[in-house]
Amino acid sequence: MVDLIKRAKELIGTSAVKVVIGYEQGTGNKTRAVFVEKAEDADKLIFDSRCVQNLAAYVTKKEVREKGKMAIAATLPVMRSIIQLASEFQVNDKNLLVLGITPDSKLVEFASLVEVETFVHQYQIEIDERNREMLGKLEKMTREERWKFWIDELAPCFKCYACRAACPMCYCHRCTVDFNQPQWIPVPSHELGNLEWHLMRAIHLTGRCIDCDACYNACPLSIPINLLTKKMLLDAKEHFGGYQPSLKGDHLMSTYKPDDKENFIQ
Amino acid sequence: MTDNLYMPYLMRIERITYEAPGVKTFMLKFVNEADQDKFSYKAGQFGEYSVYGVGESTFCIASSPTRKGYIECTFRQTGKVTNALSDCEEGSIIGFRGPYGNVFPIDEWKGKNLLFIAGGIALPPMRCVIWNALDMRENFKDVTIIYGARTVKDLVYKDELKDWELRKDVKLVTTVDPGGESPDWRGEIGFVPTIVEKIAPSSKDTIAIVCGPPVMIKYTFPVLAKLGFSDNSIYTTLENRMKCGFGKCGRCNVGKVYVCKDGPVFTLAQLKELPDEY
Amino acid sequence: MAEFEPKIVAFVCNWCTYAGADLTGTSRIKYASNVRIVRFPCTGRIDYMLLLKAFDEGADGIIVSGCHPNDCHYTSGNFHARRRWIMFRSLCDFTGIDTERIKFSWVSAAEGAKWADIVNATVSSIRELGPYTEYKKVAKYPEKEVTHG
Amino acid sequence: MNIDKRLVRKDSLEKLFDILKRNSKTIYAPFTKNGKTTFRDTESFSGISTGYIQTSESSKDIAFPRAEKLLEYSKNKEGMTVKGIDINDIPEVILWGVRPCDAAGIGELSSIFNWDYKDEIFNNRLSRVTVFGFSCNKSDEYCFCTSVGGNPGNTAGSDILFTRMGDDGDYLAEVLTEKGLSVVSMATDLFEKSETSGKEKFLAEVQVRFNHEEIKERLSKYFESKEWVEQSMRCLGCGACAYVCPTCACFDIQDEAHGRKGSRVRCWDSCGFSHFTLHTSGHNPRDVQSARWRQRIMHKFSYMPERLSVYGCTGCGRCSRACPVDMNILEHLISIQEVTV
Repeated sequence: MVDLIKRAKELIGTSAVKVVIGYEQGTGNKTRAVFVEKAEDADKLIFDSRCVQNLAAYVTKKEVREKGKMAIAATLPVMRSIIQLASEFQVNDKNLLVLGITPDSKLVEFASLVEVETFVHQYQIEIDERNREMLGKLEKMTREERWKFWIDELAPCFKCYACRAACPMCYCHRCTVDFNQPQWIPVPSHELGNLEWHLMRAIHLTGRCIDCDACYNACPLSIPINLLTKKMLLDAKEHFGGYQPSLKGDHLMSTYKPDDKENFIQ
Repeated sequence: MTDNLYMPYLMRIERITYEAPGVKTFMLKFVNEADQDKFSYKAGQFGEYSVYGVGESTFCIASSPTRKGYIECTFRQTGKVTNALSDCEEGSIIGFRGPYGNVFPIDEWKGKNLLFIAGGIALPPMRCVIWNALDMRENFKDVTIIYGARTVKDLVYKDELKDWELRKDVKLVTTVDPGGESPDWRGEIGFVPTIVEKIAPSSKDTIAIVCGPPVMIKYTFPVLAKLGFSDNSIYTTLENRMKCGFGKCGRCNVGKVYVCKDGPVFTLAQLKELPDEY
Repeated sequence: MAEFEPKIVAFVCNWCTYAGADLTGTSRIKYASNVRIVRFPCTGRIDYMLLLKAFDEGADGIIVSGCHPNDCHYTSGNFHARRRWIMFRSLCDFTGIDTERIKFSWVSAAEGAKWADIVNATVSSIRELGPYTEYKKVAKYPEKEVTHG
Repeated sequence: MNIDKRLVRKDSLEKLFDILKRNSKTIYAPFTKNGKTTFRDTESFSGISTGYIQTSESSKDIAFPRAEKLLEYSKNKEGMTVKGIDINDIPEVILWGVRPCDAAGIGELSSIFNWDYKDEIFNNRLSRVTVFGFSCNKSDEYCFCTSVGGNPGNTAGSDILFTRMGDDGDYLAEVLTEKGLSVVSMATDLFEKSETSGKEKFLAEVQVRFNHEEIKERLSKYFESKEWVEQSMRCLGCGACAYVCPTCACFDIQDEAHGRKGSRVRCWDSCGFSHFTLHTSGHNPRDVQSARWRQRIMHKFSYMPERLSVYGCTGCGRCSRACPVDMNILEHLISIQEVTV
């Protein structure tokens, strides 16, 4: 991606930013994050369809932030994450510059997060066909079958928390699972510990998850935990008319409408 | 049962002493007398104390091995387990595994002067060796204890401090941080390193045992060096996070050293060999 | 075997439902005694994790109840709670947690009779469903019940 | 014990499986789900995966479970009853389809659990495991067993090592221990006497990529290197590498209570987590990711060899395969070897 390399060199050359977060060639056919701090290192930057890791996970990482102003090569999911993070006061125009990569792989630089937001809002968050099918299959099951499905799927989970680490929204310095007074979630990875951890994760991401699949891609055992957040996303859409990350910060789960509809409260 | 390294002894809390805000001392006795007979330890060692259903926590044995039949521990209420311990009453049963770790080489110190320097809640790990030394007092020359805390209230073992003060064979200097004194405070006012510098104990034939919060230790070592203490004559005891207590769980690993196995007692010379990860 | 007596935990707000339950008592309305009430300042404070903890600790059913919409002592706590319940319930349903065992209701301080009805209805429906063995199995809840004494 | 070499026909493996099952043996074998291969309690031979280069998870779970009960307690009016786990309850297990690098990891785990204090819970579990190793005939860019003293046909840790002779060939079975022999005695017909030797030509080729002695030597002077910061910048601090590792043994001890009863559980932990070393006071001896990454490498390639005389790595390459951000341990070790201190 020649444009990106050129722009990264300029930005670093003029000290407009201290670090450019982008992708480089990794092992074999993998790509991975790279932190470009010297203009000559910008040549490492690449971009192609393999670059799916959500780099927004790094903009809240202490060691990266300490470098100074960041620029980030951001695909659509990354931009969505950044807007959500900005609405939660984790990033702002002062510490982050977005080098957007459009769905047709063109570089667009945004002067401010407001422009990023405008760009992001052109696109709806859509759940792909394969996952829609999977969700449909689950919905057709009986409750008991679904329970068995999830207990089985979550059984291999050993709680490495790669899903949490890879998620840009899981930036809490101290996660609920790390609290021990009280001990909300059992620490060991047994059926209960795994179930409660993943339920907790899904709830905490409701209205914040932008469906980038970073959690699923990070899972070393490929457990389909992204189905949980996808379901939350769809149901939120059904009940509250959907959501888009927005700088206004009216987060789905920290707001309400007096006429929210439900049919189960007696 | 002996095969299970993780099986604690059952201990009954015989007496609870309130030491300072949030700080308590438990006197513990073995529920099974047979355990008591098997059990022995030396000054400097530590154990894993547990409240069943809550978890285990690591602290030193604060009583001297010369006092038989019980052990004591002193802890500050800070985390999950120490909070639960703090809720225990006299008569409650808790778990104890140990003793673990190395010891203060008190026999090697015979014939020398002893200088104890402690800050805040770090007097307990030193109390075992202080009493151990005082119970064989004739083996040592001068014994000096410099102890400081943030405020007068935060001084622990207040009764024992009085004892030591009255003893002719112990020189006790207590100090509190500036602003921490009470109207009737007769001790020193100032940070521990400053007071050490002021008292200026002789380094000749003297072993210094230092224990306290990291910042106190950091500023005390240079003072001791200035007074002529060699790195081999300064001892301290480290407190790293631990789970197992016997070199398996990996938490207290600093360089190639396991604090639970190779420590907790180190000389300054040994500390200088370690990476700064404690 | 003795008839199954469901264990039910009720999470209620201080201002409406707790007062309502109080009224049930002072009005001498008799109702099922299977419920252990946990009082909260507001339904907005009733974290979904608490409901899961109740199941962990052997509850067979749960009642969550607070002020009617627009009656919240803190203006909007129950509106916030309602949103969360909607999402939590849909997550429970999706993961196969039995939503029949979690009853939500609005009970005001004046509705002593309604509280009795809710409790009675919940107890009888949970009695029909039987003990929540699915969750207890996962939680490794001791088979022999632990008695406090 | 002398190595006893036998020939096992390719279609005899299934017969062996059935005989073991008839003798009511529990068999853990590789099983693929969601595209990932892990060890599972397996009832049928047809479900066993083959053709994997490496299972996604190591087999250490069998001897060192991710969560295991250490003791149970109950409080009552008279006081307290505490019962340690009964080691006789630990089931006998056959581990089927273990790669040599995993089998070698068992020895390294054992060194950790037996230097100084002997962890009898671990030892008893291990003593009840019979390991069926399967040599590797394929490898990938992550494999580096030969750089840490192993090889694709390494017998260390296996009770019987099977090497397939050719893509569709029969198996050479090396019976290595008494435990292995007792399996053979259950199915003597299937283990034919054999003069076959020279399994090497059927093994995968894994090049030596670095010299571990040299790495150890260099690491002792490498603590302050800036390289750690650079390498770990993209590390997100999850525990995937530690949890898939056949030799990582760090653990946590947790109490789990239900009313007046409960248990104490040992469960896996990882030095990569920021809370691993966090003191209650708030002080954290390793408070940046670079220090934690350094600990991982140093522990495996410097501290363990110095203290326990074994390396904490068998070159299975799992951590690199599992890493969500492509932290490639081999690449980093090579760079440590190349960088001038």
